[in-house]
Amino acid sequence: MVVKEEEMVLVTPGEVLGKATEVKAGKGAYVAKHNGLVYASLTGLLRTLSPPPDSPDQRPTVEVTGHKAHGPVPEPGSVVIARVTKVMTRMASADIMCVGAKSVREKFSGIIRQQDVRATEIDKVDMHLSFRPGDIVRASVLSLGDARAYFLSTAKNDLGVVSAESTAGKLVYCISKYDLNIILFYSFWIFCILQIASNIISFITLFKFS
Amino acid sequence: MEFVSPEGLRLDGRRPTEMRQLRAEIGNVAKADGSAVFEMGNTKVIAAVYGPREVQNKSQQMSDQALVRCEYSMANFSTGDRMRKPKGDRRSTEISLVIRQTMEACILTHLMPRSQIDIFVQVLQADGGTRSACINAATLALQDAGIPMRDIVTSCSAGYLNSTPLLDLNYVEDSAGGPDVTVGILPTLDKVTLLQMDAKLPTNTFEDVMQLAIEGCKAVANYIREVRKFLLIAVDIVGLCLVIKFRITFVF
Amino acid sequence: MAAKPSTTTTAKATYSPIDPTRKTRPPIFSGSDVDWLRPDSRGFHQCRPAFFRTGAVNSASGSAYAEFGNTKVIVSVFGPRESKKAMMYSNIGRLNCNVSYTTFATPIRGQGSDHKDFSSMLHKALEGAIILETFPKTTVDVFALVLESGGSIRFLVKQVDELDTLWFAVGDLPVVISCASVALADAGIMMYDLVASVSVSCLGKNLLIDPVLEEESYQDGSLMIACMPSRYEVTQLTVTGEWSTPHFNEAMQLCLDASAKLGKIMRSCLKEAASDEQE
Amino acid sequence: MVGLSEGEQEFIKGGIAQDLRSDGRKRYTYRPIYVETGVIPQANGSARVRMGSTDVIASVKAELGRPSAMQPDKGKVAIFVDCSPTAEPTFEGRGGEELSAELSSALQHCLLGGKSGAGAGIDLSSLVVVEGKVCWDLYIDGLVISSDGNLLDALGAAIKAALSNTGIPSVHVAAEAASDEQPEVDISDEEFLQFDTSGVPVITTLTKVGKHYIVDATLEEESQMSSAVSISINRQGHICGMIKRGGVGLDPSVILDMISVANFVSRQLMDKLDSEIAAADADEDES
Amino acid sequence: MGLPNASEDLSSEMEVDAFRRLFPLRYFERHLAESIRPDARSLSRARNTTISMGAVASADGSALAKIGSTTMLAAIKMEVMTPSLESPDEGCVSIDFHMPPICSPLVRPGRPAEAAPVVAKQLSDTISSSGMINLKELSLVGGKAAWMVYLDIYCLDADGALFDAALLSAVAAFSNLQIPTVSLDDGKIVMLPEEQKEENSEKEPVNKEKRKLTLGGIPFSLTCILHKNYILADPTSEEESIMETLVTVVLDSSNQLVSLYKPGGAVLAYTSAVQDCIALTRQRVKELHQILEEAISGMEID
Repeated sequence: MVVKEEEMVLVTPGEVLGKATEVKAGKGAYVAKHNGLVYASLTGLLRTLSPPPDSPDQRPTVEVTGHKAHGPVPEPGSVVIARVTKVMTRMASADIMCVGAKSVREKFSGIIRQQDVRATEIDKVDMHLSFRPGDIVRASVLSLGDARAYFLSTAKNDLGVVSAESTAGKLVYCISKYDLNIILFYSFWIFCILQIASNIISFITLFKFS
Repeated sequence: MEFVSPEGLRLDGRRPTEMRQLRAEIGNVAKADGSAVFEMGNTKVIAAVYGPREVQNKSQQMSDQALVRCEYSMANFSTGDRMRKPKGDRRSTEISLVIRQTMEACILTHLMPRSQIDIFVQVLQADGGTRSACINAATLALQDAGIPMRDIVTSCSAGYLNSTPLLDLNYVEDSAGGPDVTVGILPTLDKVTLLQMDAKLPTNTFEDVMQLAIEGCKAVANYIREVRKFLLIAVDIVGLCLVIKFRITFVF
Repeated sequence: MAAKPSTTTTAKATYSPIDPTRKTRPPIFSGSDVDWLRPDSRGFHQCRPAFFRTGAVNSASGSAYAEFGNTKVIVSVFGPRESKKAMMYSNIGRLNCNVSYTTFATPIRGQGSDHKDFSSMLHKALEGAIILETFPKTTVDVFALVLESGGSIRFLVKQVDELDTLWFAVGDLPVVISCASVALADAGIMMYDLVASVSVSCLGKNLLIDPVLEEESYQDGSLMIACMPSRYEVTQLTVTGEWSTPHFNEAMQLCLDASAKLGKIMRSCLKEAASDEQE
Repeated sequence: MVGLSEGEQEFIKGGIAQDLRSDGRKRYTYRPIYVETGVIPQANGSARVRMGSTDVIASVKAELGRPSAMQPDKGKVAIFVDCSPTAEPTFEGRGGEELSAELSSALQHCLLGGKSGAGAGIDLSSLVVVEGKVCWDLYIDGLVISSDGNLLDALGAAIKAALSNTGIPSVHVAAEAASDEQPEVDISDEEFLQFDTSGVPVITTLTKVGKHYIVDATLEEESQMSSAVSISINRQGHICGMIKRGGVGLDPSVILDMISVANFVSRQLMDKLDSEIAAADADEDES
Repeated sequence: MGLPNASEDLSSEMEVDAFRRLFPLRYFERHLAESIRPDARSLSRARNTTISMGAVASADGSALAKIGSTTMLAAIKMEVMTPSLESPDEGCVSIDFHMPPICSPLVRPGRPAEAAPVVAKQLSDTISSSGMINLKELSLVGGKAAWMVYLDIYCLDADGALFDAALLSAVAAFSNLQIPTVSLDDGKIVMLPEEQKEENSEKEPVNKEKRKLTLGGIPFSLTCILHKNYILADPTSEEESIMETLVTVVLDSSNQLVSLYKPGGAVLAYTSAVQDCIALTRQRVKELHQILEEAISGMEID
C-alpha cells in the first residue's frame, strides 16, 4: 500500500470522504448514521486502501493518517510500561509511562492487584516481594478499571519487572526489613529482581541515539 | 425597648408563655426517603432525609454504626434583608453540627452499620428559632424516612426580656440581645439532649426559662405525635387505596 | 460616535406601571433605517477579518490563536489525560472547558477572572462535535484565554456591580468557540466536524453580523449559533431579545451562511499547518 | 443521577416514540401545575410552583439602587437560582453550584431580553424613580426544593407568578435636589403598585429523546435526552430568548420545527399558568 | 558507564522518547557527556529570542517576548491615583505575573500555579532594585495626582526560564509605554480620549512632554542549571524538572550585578561556578540588549 505523491490530499474533520455504501471508514474517519456518509474526524492525509482480494467486502477503506495524533491513551489489551510508585499488601500502584512503544504526555495511574501479578498460585503472592517502588514494569491493561486507575496485569511470561534502579538510593533501598539477602542480587547499576511466575529474566532497554 | 406591654402582651400579640402557630407537612420532596416542612409562626424550614444508603466517602464508613451527616442552608430570600452568603459560613457550619449531634443521639445508628444518613435542612423563612424549627423538621423527616429512633427529638427556645420569661422568640425578640435558651428534649424519655444559652442569666431565672422551653418542647412533641398519628391512619387508608404518593397538611 | 441614549422621557417621580405605547429605542435608529455606520466601517452583513493559526502553545497537545478584528484569543488543548481524582468513572471521555480573561482584555482594567458562563457555553458548543467515545475515562481540557476583548473603542463603564453581570462583550464567545475547535483539531482529537460560531445583533430592523461591544450595548436582540458547517447541524444556539419567527429565520440563515464561510477559513488554516508539517 | 437499566431506558424511549410516556402523558402534555403565591411574606412578591414532583420557589425583592451609567433610564434586575440539597444529595456543599449557575444564566437569557430591553418580560424603564439617580433593583431568587426534571420551565413559571404577585412601594421624591446629589426619597408603606406581567414570557423546554421531542420531561426522561432546547415565548408568539442545552447537534430545520411546536405548547401553558395565578391570588386574598 | 549488552534487544521495541520518559536523568547525562543538549544547543547557548512590541492595542504599553517556546505577554495600563502621604511626589508600579491554564499542562483552572507568585515577587524586587523606573517621573501634580502603573505579565507558553522571559517582556513593555495625555479640570485629573487630542484646546494636557519614561539601568537576566560539573544556560522546562539546581543572575545594561538567586538545589555552587554563570550572563546581556534595541527601532520605523 504505497501512497503516491500526487495522491496526497489533506482533509480536516467533517469533510465528506464518500458514501458508506461505496467506502468503508478506517482510522480517522466515521460513518454518520443519519445520512450514510463517511466523514473525516482528523486532520491529515487521505488514503484509500484497496481491500484484500479475498475479503467478501469489496469496498475500499478510506483513512486519515493524522499529521498529529493525540498522545497515546491506555486501552484494554495494550502493553504498557509503568513505574511502581507504591506497594501495599493487596496491590501496587504504578504510573503508566509508555503505551506500546510510545511515551505518554502525562502519566496515567494504574494498579496491579494481588490476583493479577502472576498466573499461578495467585493467593500466595507477596506484593512486597514482587515489587519495590521505582521498579519499571511491563504490564498489560486488563480493563479501564475504576474511577482512579487502570487495572494492570503482569500474569504472563513476557510481562513483569524489567528493571529496577539502585543508583543514588541504593543504600536506603537495600536495607529492607523484609529480606536482606536480596542485597546479594543487586548489581551495582541495574538489577533484576523477582521474576514473576517465570524464570525469564529480561533486561531493560537502553538506546543509542544517532 | 418594651417587649412586653403592661397588659402582658408581646410585640406580635402573644402572651409570654404562648407559642407561635405550628404547622407541619410531610412528604414534600418526592425523591427523598423522608421529608417534612415545619413552620413556627413565620419561621419555615424544610428538611429532607436521604438514607440509610451506601457511604459516599468510603474512608468515613464505620463498621459498627451509621454515619449521620447534616447540612444546613439558608435561602437567599429567607431573611428580611436580601443577602447572598457563600455556603458553609461559620454560622451554618455550627448549626449543621448542632443538628447532626442532636439527631445522631436519638437515631439507633448501631442498627444500620456501614451506611450513611443525610439530613438536609433548608430555611425558607427565618424569623427567630430556626435552630429549633430545623430540629423539629429533621425529626419529622427522619420519622417519614422510617429511620429507627430512640425517641423523637423536639426543640423550642425561650428567652428572658423585660424580666419576663418568653417562650419561642421571634426575630425581633431574638435580636434584642437578651438571653436565648434553646432546648432539645427526648419527650418520652424526658431527657434533655440539647441545651444552648449564650448570655448572662441568674441561675434561678435560668431554671425558669429552661423549664418554660421544656414545656414548649413538650407542646411541640404533642403536635408532632398528633401529626404522626393522623398520618399513620392515613397510611393505612392510602395502603388500602393503593395510592402511592400523598401529602397531608395539618394545622394546629 | 454613538451618544448615550438621550432623555426621551421626563423623569417620572414615582414608579409607574408599564406603558405599552412607550418604546425606548436607541437614537441611532430614531428615524427610519438610516445608514448607520458601524464603528469599524463594515457592512451590516460583513464579518470582521478572521485569522487563525495553530500551534501557538508548544507545551499543549494542541493550540490555536484567533484574531477577529480586535478580539484576540488563545486556546490550548491538553490531553486526553487522566481525569481528576474526584471524578466518577465514565465510559466515555470528558470535556472540560475554561474561559478566562486577561486583566487588560477589557478597556477598564479587570480582575482577569474566569468566566463561568462562557466556560459552560463553550462546553455545550463543543461537546456535540467531539467523538467522546474514542478516549474513555480520560479528560480533554480546553482552556481559552481572551487576550483582548472585542470592545474596540474606549468605552467607559463606570460601575461594574453585581447587577451588570452580562457586560462582557458576548461577541468574544463565537471567536473562542471557533478557535477552540481549531485547537482540538490541532491536538488530533477525533471530531465529527469543526465548530464554527457566529453571532448577529438585531438593532431595530437591521441585522448586524459579528457585532463589537459598542454595538452589543445598543442591541435589541442577539442570536449566536455554533454549528458544524459540513454536517449542517447546530450544536449551540442562544437567543436574547424579542424575535418574530420570520425575523429569527432570517438571522439564523445569515449566521449559518457566515459560519459556512468561517468553516472554510478554519479548514484552510488547518491544512496549511498540516502541509507545512509534511514538508 | 438516575440509575436506569437498559430495559427501563428502552421502555422510556419506546413510550415516547409511541406518544405514550411512562406516566401516561402524551409528548406535548405538561404535568399538572400548582401555583401558590405569596409564600414568602418578607419578599415583595413570591410564588411556589409544583409540576409533578418538581417543586420550586421564586421570590422578588426590590431595593432602591442607582442606575448604571450606561443605562441611566433603566432599573436593574438580577436572577439567581440556588439548588437546595434537599432536592438532590449531590447538591450538598458546592455540588449544586454548577447547575445553579446554568439555570441562572439560562433564565437571564430567556426573561431579561436584549441589552436595549426589547423582548424583556420586565420593562426596566418602569423601574426608574429618578433618571440616572434612583431606581429599583429587582433581585429575583429561585430555589429548587425538589427536582424531578424540567427545572427551567418551573422556575420560569414561578418567576412569572412571583412577579404578578409583586407589589412595589410607591416612592415620593423630595424636592428636586442639586444636579449631582442623590435626591431624598420617601418610600410609602401603604401604597403598592402592581406589575403588569402580561409581557412576561413563558419558557418551554423541548427535550429530544430519540427522533421525537417532549415537553416537561421528568428526571428519568432527561437522562435519556440527546439534546434540549429551551425557548421563551411571549403572548404575541414572539421568541424572547432561546438556549440550547448541550448534547448533539441539531439540524436547523429541526430547530425551526421545535419553535413552531413551542409556540403551540407555550400558549396552552400560558393560559393554564394565568388561570392558576389568578386562582392563587384569589386564594391569598381570601386567607 | 558500562551498559549491559542485553539491553540491545529491548531497544528495538522502544522509541527514543520512551527512553527519555523512563530514564530522563540518564538520557540527559549521556547528552551532556557529548557537550550537547537534546535540542542541539551547546551547553552555554540560550534559545532563540524575539520581542515584538505593542501586541495589545487596549494597553498603554505592551510587548510579547519569546525565548525558545517560552512566551510572555506583558501589558501596562495606567491609572491616575492620589499618591500616598509618605511619598507625595511619587507614582506607583504594581507588577503581577499570571500563569493561566493555557500555558502548561501542570496548571489547572482554579488552582494557581506554584511558580507564579515566586516569579511575581522576583520580578517586582528586581525591577524596583534595578532603579530602572524613577517613580518621581510618575508624579503628575505633587501630592495630588500621580500615575498608578499596572504591569500584568501573562505566561502564554511555559517552557523553562520563566523569569528571564518575564523580565524581558516587562522591560520591553516599559520601553513601549506611551503615557496617556491628561488634563486638569477643576482640580480633577481627566483622561483625554484619543480622538479629542488635537481639537481640544481649552483643556491643556498637563503632561504634554512626558509621554515616555526614561529608563535607567535596564536589567537583563539569565537562568542557568548547575548539574554536576556542567552549567546549562537557559534551561527548558524538561531540564528544569530533571536537574534542580537553578541560578539566576540579573545584570543591568552596564553589567552591574542587580541580583542573584539560587533557591536551594542539590548542587552546591562554588564561587567559580557562580563566576562562570555571571560571565555567561554578561554575554547574554549583550545579545538581549541588541534584540531589545532592534525591537524598539523596528517600532519606530513602523
